[in-house]
Amino acid sequence: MSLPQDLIQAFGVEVNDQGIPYVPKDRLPDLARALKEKGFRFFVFVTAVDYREYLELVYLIRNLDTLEEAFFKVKIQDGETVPTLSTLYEGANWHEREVYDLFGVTFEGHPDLRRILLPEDWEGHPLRKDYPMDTPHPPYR
Amino acid sequence: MKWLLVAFWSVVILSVALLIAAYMIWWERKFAGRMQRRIGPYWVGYPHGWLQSIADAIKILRKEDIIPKNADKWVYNIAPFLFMVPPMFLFAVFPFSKTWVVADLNVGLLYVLAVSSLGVFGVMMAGWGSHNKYALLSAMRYVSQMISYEVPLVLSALVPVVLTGSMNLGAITNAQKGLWFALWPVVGWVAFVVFLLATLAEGNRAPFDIPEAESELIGGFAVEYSGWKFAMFYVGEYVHLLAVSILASVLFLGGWRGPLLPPLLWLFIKTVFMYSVLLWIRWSFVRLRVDQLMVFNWKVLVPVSVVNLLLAALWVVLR
Amino acid sequence: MATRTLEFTFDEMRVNMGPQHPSTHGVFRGVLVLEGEEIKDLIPHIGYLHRGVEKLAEHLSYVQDVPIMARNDYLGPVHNELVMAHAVEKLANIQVPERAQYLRVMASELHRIASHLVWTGTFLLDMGGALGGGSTMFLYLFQARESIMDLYEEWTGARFHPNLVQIGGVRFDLPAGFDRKVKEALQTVRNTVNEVREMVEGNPVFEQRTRGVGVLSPELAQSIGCSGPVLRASGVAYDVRKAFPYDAYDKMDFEIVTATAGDVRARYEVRINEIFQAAHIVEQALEGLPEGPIGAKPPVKAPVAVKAPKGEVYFRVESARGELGAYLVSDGSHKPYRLKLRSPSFSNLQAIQHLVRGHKVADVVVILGSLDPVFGDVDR
Amino acid sequence: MGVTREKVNSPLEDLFDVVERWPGGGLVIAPLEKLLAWGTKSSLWPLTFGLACCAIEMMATFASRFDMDRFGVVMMPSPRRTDVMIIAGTVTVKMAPRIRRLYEQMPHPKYVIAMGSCAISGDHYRHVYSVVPGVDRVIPVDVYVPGCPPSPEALMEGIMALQKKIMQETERKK
Repeated sequence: MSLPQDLIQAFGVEVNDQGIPYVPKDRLPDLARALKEKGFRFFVFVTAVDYREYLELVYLIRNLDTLEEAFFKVKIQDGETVPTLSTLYEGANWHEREVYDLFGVTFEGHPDLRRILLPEDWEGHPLRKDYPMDTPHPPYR
Repeated sequence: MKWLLVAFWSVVILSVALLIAAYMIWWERKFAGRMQRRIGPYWVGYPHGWLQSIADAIKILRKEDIIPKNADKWVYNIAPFLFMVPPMFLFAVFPFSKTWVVADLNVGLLYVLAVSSLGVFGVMMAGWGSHNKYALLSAMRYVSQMISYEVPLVLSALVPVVLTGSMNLGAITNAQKGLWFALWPVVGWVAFVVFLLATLAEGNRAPFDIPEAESELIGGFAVEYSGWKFAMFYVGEYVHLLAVSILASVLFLGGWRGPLLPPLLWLFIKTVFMYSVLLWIRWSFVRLRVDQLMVFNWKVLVPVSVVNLLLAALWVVLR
Repeated sequence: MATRTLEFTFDEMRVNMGPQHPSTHGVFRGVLVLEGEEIKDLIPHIGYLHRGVEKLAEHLSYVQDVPIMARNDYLGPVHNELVMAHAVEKLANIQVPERAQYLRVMASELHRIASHLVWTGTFLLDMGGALGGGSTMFLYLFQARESIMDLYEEWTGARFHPNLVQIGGVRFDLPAGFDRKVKEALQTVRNTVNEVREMVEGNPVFEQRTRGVGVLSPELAQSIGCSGPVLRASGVAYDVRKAFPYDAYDKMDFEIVTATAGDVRARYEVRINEIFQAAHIVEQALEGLPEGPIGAKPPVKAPVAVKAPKGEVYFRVESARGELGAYLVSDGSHKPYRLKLRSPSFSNLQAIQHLVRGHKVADVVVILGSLDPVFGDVDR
Repeated sequence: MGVTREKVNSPLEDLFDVVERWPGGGLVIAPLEKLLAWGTKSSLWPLTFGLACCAIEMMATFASRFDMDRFGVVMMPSPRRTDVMIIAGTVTVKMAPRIRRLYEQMPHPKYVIAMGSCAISGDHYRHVYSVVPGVDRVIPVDVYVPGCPPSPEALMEGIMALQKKIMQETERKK
């Protein structure tokens, strides 16, 4: 659960006391590009965690030749936008749409940012902590 | 009074044909069931679910008849008739025994080939009238397939004609007194196999059931039809199959000819055999794609059948 | 002589496929943009089976979450149970007894076989239609699957969702005389698969329909995040069981099945060979099965029995579809704070848009089938 | 919240209604209606339509070992030809309008079997934001088959129960 050491220094990554690297969000595309050049080509997932005061985006990209993993986070405030990775990694496309759908995080430069799992006319972002699980949705629920 | 007799026999043959078509469905389900290690219809009617097709017919007559709001009503309504009726006309010229032919036409085979291709109109109208994209796509596929496969079908059906020197189906049957055309060395074998393949395509059966392809086009051109109109498509297909099975046994398997048993029974046995062969192929192959189907037709079947026809003609000339 | 070229222009036609469609393997909806029979584009719509499992998991305790996860990937329930149990075990540092590890390997390989059997069957069904040769082979393979379902029924009492895995072990030990039945079932599976191979492989219709259709390059596959047989068919030898061994997989002797063509045919080949590999692993697990405890006995039923310390963990297992991962964030209570399931189907399915362009309508169902999406897994 | 079923007659049933009003017509119609019910019961064609886990068990029910073809039950791809809709799996808010539409596309007489606890009540997903707690909020249901998922034998019993119900419908009318 970390990043290659040289990238940590090159991109101003902060590492917290549990060893989790936090990437500044404006350096994210550059970091991803550097990772891809280093052989981290396998896109595993991106997701978000809602900590009520702030959101954390969690990225995991893997190098299939050496089986190294690049695991890093981006901390954002509510309403902030994040640069997309879907131009670099095709797989980020749907994952970012899912994060947009369930958390309401907007990805800048995403080619097709629509809701993916829920109907287009849905209100709210269900995986946020302030969204009650049994929200009614008439007429069927 | 002759026309009265003809009318009487027509009615008899048509009702028997419908009944046989119903039992062909049952036979197919049993046959497929056995191939697939299951039983097939069993509980509806004792023994072996012999009432199954009857129950299906009763149920389907009871169903509500839905006409889609945007359908072209006139075209939509007339299509099932145009699909089902032409194959029924075919029974007029089949020789069921030496004397038993409703209409003993001189150009019997020509009549058969001409009438059987009329079904295309019904399909195109169904596809167009339903106002459904799946139906339209399916109808387009069906028409292109029918028109293409007509060529090898006719070319291979001409081989018995060349060998006999007549287009009368009775005469063709009589010519097979010694040896069935299907057993004639090379010429007969090739013609029979090509005819079988073309028949499969004409009858819209796997591996050529591209128009009906459930996995792509849901139900084919009849996707919007319900109730008795769907039943007409469903039964029409089997009447068509029955007709081509009889035609194949007349052209290649010696028709009603055979020792000991009565002629009608011989024809019946041969027809059931032909039908079962068609089923056997259907239930063991996966489907071709539409472009591959055309390639197979124009690059394989048509050249082969042309060469075969030439060989047959050469043989007749040199004899 | 001057050559004349004829140019046809077709109007674009949009055909809606699904969510109810006989061959979308569930509730996938794709809008096909057609030019005649040729596909210009496919716009996928998913989410028709979005059951909010990730939200639900936050409201249930760790013990309750394990069986709920089984409902996601309903063709390989044990894999989902495993990934959840493993994530919690890793976080709470719970040791799993060795016998339980072997039983877990056995269960997940049995489900891999069952899942691949269903896949091969439905794949051939798509190709041959419900009224054609495809259904014959489908039914043969389903019959072979029944023998595995019987094993589960005897072992756990349930045919479909076995609820086998619990945190810290497995729930049920093997019944007496089980190894003989397993061997018989595996023999049935091998025979049936060989029979089907005989029927389809080399058959010109099948070869034409699958060779060169839906070619996925290894670069694109990695960038999309495809895993499992889809990735391995493109020539990348990545298998979680080898790369990050869990349970008793490091003691098993097996190969990573790969193919290089990356087309539908290669995916078929990889899955078919994996059935044999999986059967081989089951036999090894059965032979090497050590004696000993299998976990808490009687099984843990109290929801609050397991607590995990504050922290986060990512654990992955190889499900029948690829890398199934669970990213678990704990706040120190008996419930997860956040659970993200990295489902293989979700990533694999993204490839569909890249694969179908330029193919015919009939190829869509074949390509979609070859990706083996399970919509409980895609939509979660 | 209940959903009601509107009755639509087929042409044949319209004819029956007319005949029934004639003196002595009832005597003719009663056995005929029984025959129709027998026909319907003996050839129930379900829609090829699965939602989730239960769909796999539904497929198993139609496969060789259990073989619903014995009872005349065969899958049909187009809703226009079907009599029964087996709701096999969890119904979500996004899927519910589509299910409603499929139901409306089926011709009368039509029946619905809710297969599995998700279709019956939403099961353990019933409190989740995107799940419809029970398909009977969307379309009327005739037979409920419980289980998660129901074993093939259970689904078979459900179909038998539906057959019984169809036969009883004619008796109640008299």
